[in-house]
Amino acid sequence: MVQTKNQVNQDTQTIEPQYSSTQVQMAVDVAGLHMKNPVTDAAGTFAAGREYSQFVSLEKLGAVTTKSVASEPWEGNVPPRIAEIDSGCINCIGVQNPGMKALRAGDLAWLETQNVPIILSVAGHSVDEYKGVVEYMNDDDKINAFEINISCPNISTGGMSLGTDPNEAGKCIRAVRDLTNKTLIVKLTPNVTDITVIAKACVDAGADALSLINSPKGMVIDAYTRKPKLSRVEGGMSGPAVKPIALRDVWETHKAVDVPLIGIGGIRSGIDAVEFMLAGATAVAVGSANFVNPHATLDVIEGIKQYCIDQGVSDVNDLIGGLIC
Amino acid sequence: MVQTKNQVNQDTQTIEPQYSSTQVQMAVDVAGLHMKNPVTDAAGTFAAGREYSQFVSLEKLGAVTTKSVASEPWEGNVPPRIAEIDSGCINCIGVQNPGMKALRAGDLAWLETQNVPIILSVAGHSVDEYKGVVEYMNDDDKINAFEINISCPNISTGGMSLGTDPNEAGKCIRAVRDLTNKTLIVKLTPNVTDITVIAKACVDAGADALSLINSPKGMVIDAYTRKPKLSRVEGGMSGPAVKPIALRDVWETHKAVDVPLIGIGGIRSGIDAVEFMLAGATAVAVGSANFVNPHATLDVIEGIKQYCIDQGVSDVNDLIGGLIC
Amino acid sequence: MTEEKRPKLVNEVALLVDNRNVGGSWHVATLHAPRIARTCLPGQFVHLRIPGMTEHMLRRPFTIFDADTTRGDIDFLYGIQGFGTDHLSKLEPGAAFECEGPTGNGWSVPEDIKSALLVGDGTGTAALYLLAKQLIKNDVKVHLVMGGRTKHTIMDTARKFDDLLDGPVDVCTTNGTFGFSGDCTERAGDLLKDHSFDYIACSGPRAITSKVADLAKQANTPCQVWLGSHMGCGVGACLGCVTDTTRGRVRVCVDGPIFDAEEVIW
Amino acid sequence: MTEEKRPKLVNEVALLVDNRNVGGSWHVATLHAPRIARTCLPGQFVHLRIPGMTEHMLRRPFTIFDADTTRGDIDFLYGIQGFGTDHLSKLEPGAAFECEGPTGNGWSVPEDIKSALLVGDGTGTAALYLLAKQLIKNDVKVHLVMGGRTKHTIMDTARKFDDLLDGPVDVCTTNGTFGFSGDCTERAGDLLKDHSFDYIACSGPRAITSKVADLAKQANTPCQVWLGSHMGCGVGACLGCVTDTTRGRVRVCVDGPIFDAEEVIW
Ligand SMILES: Cc1cc2nc3c(=O)[nH]c(=O)nc-3n(C[C@H](O)[C@H](O)[C@H](O)COP(=O)(O)OP(=O)(O)OC[C@H]3O[C@@H](n4cnc5c(N)ncnc54)[C@H](O)[C@@H]3O)c2cc1C
Ligand SMILES: Cc1cc2nc3c(=O)[nH]c(=O)nc-3n(C[C@H](O)[C@H](O)[C@H](O)COP(=O)(O)OP(=O)(O)OC[C@H]3O[C@@H](n4cnc5c(N)ncnc54)[C@H](O)[C@@H]3O)c2cc1C
Ligand SMILES: Cc1cc2nc3c(=O)[nH]c(=O)nc-3n(C[C@H](O)[C@H](O)[C@H](O)COP(=O)(O)O)c2cc1C
Ligand SMILES: Cc1cc2nc3c(=O)[nH]c(=O)nc-3n(C[C@H](O)[C@H](O)[C@H](O)COP(=O)(O)O)c2cc1C
Ligand code: FES
Ligand code: FES
Repeated sequence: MVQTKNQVNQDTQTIEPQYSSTQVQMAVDVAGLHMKNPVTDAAGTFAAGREYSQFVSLEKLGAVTTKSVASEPWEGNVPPRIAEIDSGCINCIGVQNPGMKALRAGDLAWLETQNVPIILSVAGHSVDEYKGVVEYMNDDDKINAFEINISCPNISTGGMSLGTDPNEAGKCIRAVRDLTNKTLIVKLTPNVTDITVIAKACVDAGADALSLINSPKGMVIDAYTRKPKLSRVEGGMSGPAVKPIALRDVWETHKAVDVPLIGIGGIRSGIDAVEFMLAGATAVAVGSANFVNPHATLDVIEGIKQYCIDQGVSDVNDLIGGLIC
Repeated sequence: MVQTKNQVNQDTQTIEPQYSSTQVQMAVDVAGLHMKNPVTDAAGTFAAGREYSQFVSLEKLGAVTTKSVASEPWEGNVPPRIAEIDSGCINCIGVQNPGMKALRAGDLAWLETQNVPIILSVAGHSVDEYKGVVEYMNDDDKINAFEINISCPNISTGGMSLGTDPNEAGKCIRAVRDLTNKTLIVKLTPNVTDITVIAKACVDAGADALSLINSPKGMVIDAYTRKPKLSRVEGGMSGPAVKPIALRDVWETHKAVDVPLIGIGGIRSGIDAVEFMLAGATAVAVGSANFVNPHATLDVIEGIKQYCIDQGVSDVNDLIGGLIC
Repeated sequence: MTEEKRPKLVNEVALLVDNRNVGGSWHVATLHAPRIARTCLPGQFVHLRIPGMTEHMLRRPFTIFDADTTRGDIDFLYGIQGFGTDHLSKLEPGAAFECEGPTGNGWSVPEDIKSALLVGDGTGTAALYLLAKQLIKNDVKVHLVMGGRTKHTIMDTARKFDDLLDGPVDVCTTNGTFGFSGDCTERAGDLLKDHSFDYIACSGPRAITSKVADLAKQANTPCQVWLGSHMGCGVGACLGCVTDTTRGRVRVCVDGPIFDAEEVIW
Repeated sequence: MTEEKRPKLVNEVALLVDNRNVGGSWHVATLHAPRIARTCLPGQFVHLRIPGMTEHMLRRPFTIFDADTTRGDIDFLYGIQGFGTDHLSKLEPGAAFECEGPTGNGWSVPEDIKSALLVGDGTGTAALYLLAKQLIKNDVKVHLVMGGRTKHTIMDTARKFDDLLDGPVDVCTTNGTFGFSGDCTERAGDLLKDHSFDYIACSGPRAITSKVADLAKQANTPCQVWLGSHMGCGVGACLGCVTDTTRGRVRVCVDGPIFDAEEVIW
């Protein structure tokens, strides 16, 4: 189903995506964040791009979204941290990250040489910690947007616990809004009764855009050892299994608020991405599909373009919210 | 992965599951509902058993759970009502049912001749409608338990809207509790921020047992027609894709309340069922797996038994809540 | 057809005997499914668990095109539509299917008719072959109109009908590459101006069957139609496949797929 | 091995050349993956997208057992563990894999050593073959201890090492059907009482590698161990595969899979 036209170099048998250059207007604007095409990676699946730059020219992406970073280093949860589920995977990484200072000195500095817009994903255990990161990073002109991750299912305080309460979420977003003029994206969790309530609270608090979804909570058990397959017992699900949940959340949120959305969840092909755009997303992020196919981001870009060519769509923006129902 | 030892009859090539009769104590008790093994079907996937009796001797099941029935006939949603998702399906049936009177006169009367415990699933748009069904059916001695479906994602009032609010849910369950001494099971939706809050409200209101999960909400889009694949736009997901969500909800609920649980969601093999029992379920229900494999219920029973034999478990009750973590 | 009189529904392991391309994306698959082959009625279908596509969980329904009771084989005619039919088209003889069937009600031809008009569109035409066979056996004069997009796809099927009906059938292609240029309802309409029939049967997409139902009504001729629907269980239990009729919202898989044109709410 | 000096990581289409059972559930698969075969270092692995199991989405990691630089082939040795390896064992020559590699750091043998003790358990022994080859080439005297459950499974692998090392290797089986009766750590312990080595390398489950690390510490000998982990990306991006070391919680896929025994926090 993936809309690639990978060409196998006969000499080397290495897969190098070769794409046509037919014209479709692919650029989108996420509340001031200008993306040359609607595709970024999903935070935490792509680190700061360095590893995948072995397979993908980062400058071809609409933006690179970094792994969430906190004010101090976090070591995350103990292994095992990842397991397979039907049509997806489940993880309890717990936002292991080197802390904002080490990130800035290291992989972020590298990424800033790559000629691609940067979305810095921000994690925290408390409002103060989120503020700390935004404050520290705000003077970095190479960062185009902050994505506030109030939706990680794998940490005990902050993260999802903040993102499931509209008051708490609002407080947090208002606090970081006051600190920055960069595009402020808030990443939402699907683990709520009504995602539009949180979405509205975040927009009211000053969010410029929303990204969704982070991982639905789940659990996997090994019947033979009688143990959970993840150290933290529960984890966050990702991959095609969660795509219908994500599409629905994007659609509901699209109807409820008036800011651009970044659609995330199980996207592995251009057609998947188009579905998210029809449901109301302005851009999309590719997550665990990268693990399966290291060129997934490029394949999604080309798949969208191919769909537009086939369907006579000259501007990708015409897809946004174009669902007929 | 399915633990069957189906024997293919050489003459007819028809699949007739042939199972060994090694001894494992398979009976479980769901708050007074005695089941000869922990397996029933999931409401709405098995009608009242008549159709699947062409493939399965119903008396081999722990119980038959009927399609949800309301006080009056409901015609449900317009087609298309079902579509495929990765590792599952999604539906917006909307509890089409002939109403309690026609059911009682027809398929229920038939089912009552089949020598199997009966769980009658009850739907409604309002507390009064739920009460109406329980009142009307309560004098039927062949019905062993009521399962109150306050979790259908595909109707506008009642159903899930009742099941996401602990006060509303409590009111509804208290009202039906007053009408019956039969085992009262409440079926919960996963579409909430914290399922244990609803679970506790239902137990406090008099529920004897809980069944979970009903279908997570989702949406599927056809990129080419730009239309949703379901008439109602959104629908309820089922199948292996939702199993990790269901396992997690069972585990959380098991830790939160002290009543028997019926685990539901993506079960297609004995091993799946064992995972649910380890997470705290006393019994399990097999839903959309029946669509794929009309003997799925029997295969699950035999798979559980085989697991017990292999693992030296002499009583299936020893599995309940046996997760090591 | 009342449910009681139907052949027993079974789930048999069927081996793929042949899977040949017959033009365009159309294929004819032959399955060794003796219990179904020996009992099925015209218009019934099978509900197939196609091997090797577990994440595409649901079974796929296909009309029984032809049945060889001696060998115990059934044929079905399919076009590549999405993942399942594409995957199916790549399977080789020996592949094992779980095959539920024979499913559905089949055609109910009025007694003592002398002539019948059968109208088929696309792969839907497959539902008319065993019907035509049965009608001929009963000395009913059969006129078949078959429609499709291009010559390429429908040639093989048209020939099979030619052989059965002992003469060229009426073929229509919307791109004009073969037979009448236009869709099969136009040709059927023309025919009905000059000829009268005792029974009309139509199988194809709803856009086609509804037009033929109209034509039949105008001609005051008893008409039955085949209706498709997205299916879950295929046995009548899930209520996924319903369609609206004067009898209410009924299941296509077991209350259909054949309906009296008059009872359908279009 | 610093990342900069490593061979380039590629994702190449690799065709299955051979897939033979070598006893019990063990198989040796040969993939035509020339870019990887010609550049890989001992101890590196490939991250394979196994065809035909899309709902089992993740890639599977396998150590490069042997590499034929002339043909451009790599071998890996695997046991059937779960769905993926079972499915893999049924694939036939010609099957096409997306094969990422060569991945990981590989062994870092101290310079100027004269003798080395290699201890392998189960399929983990595969990680020692290219290492042994390299050591022999550098005139290092290599002693291999290989452990497994039964004669049946390990015979073929033991013979391959016999051929390479030009003499019978120390084989241990826990069920006593072949060689020493017991696990490979017992045999290694016995050896270390009487002999000294300049370097110890161990590959196998953590229960084995941790014991050998202990033995090495007692013998005051430099030791490296191979560590496994459940992987997501296999390229260092997801942080799924970490293990605790004195350097912190590091990634097994790119910071390992080979670690100095001393830095591992067991
Ligand atoms: C009673 C009946 C008999 C049929 N007989 C034939 C036949 O003889 N030849 C033939 O070519 N086709 C027939 N069809 C249609 C055929 O079932 C679909 O083309 C096929 O299921 C598509 O599967 P897919 O995986 O290729 O498509 P996908 O779009 O990938 O399928 C996804 C899901 O949608 C369902 N679906 C998709 N298209 C249809 C459709 N048109 N009708 C019903 N369900 C659909 C599939 O069954 C599956 O559940 C019949 C349908 C019905 C209901
Ligand atoms: C660097 C590395 C090299 C390896 N080399 C070899 C080798 O040469 N030969 C060999 O037989 N095995 C090797 N393994 C283990 C091998 O990867 C697993 O046996 C295999 O992934 C199991 O897949 P499955 O689908 O059969 O099992 P399943 O249990 O169905 O797999 C489900 C998931 O768990 C993961 N998983 C399961 N078992 C393991 C395991 N033991 N280690 C890591 N991940 C696991 C799978 O990769 C998959 O993501 C290696 C593992 C690592 C990390
Ligand atoms: C291994 C892994 C690590 C992740 N880490 C983060 C993170 O640090 N911050 C974040 O906002 N989301 C994180 N996510 C969630 C993803 O960004 C994404 O929302 C989710 O995986 C769904 O998308 P997918 O189905 O395309 O993977 C992580 C997901 C995975 C699989
Ligand atoms: C077609 C269909 C119809 C359903 N109808 C009902 C229903 O009437 N009442 C109910 O409580 N649940 C209903 N459900 C939900 C199932 O009982 C079950 O909770 C859900 O499908 C998850 O289980 P599964 O993954 O095993 O299918 C229905 C599910 C499906 C797929
Ligand atoms: S497909 Fe389930 S009732 Fe027809
Ligand atoms: S597997 Fe992703 S970092 Fe190692």
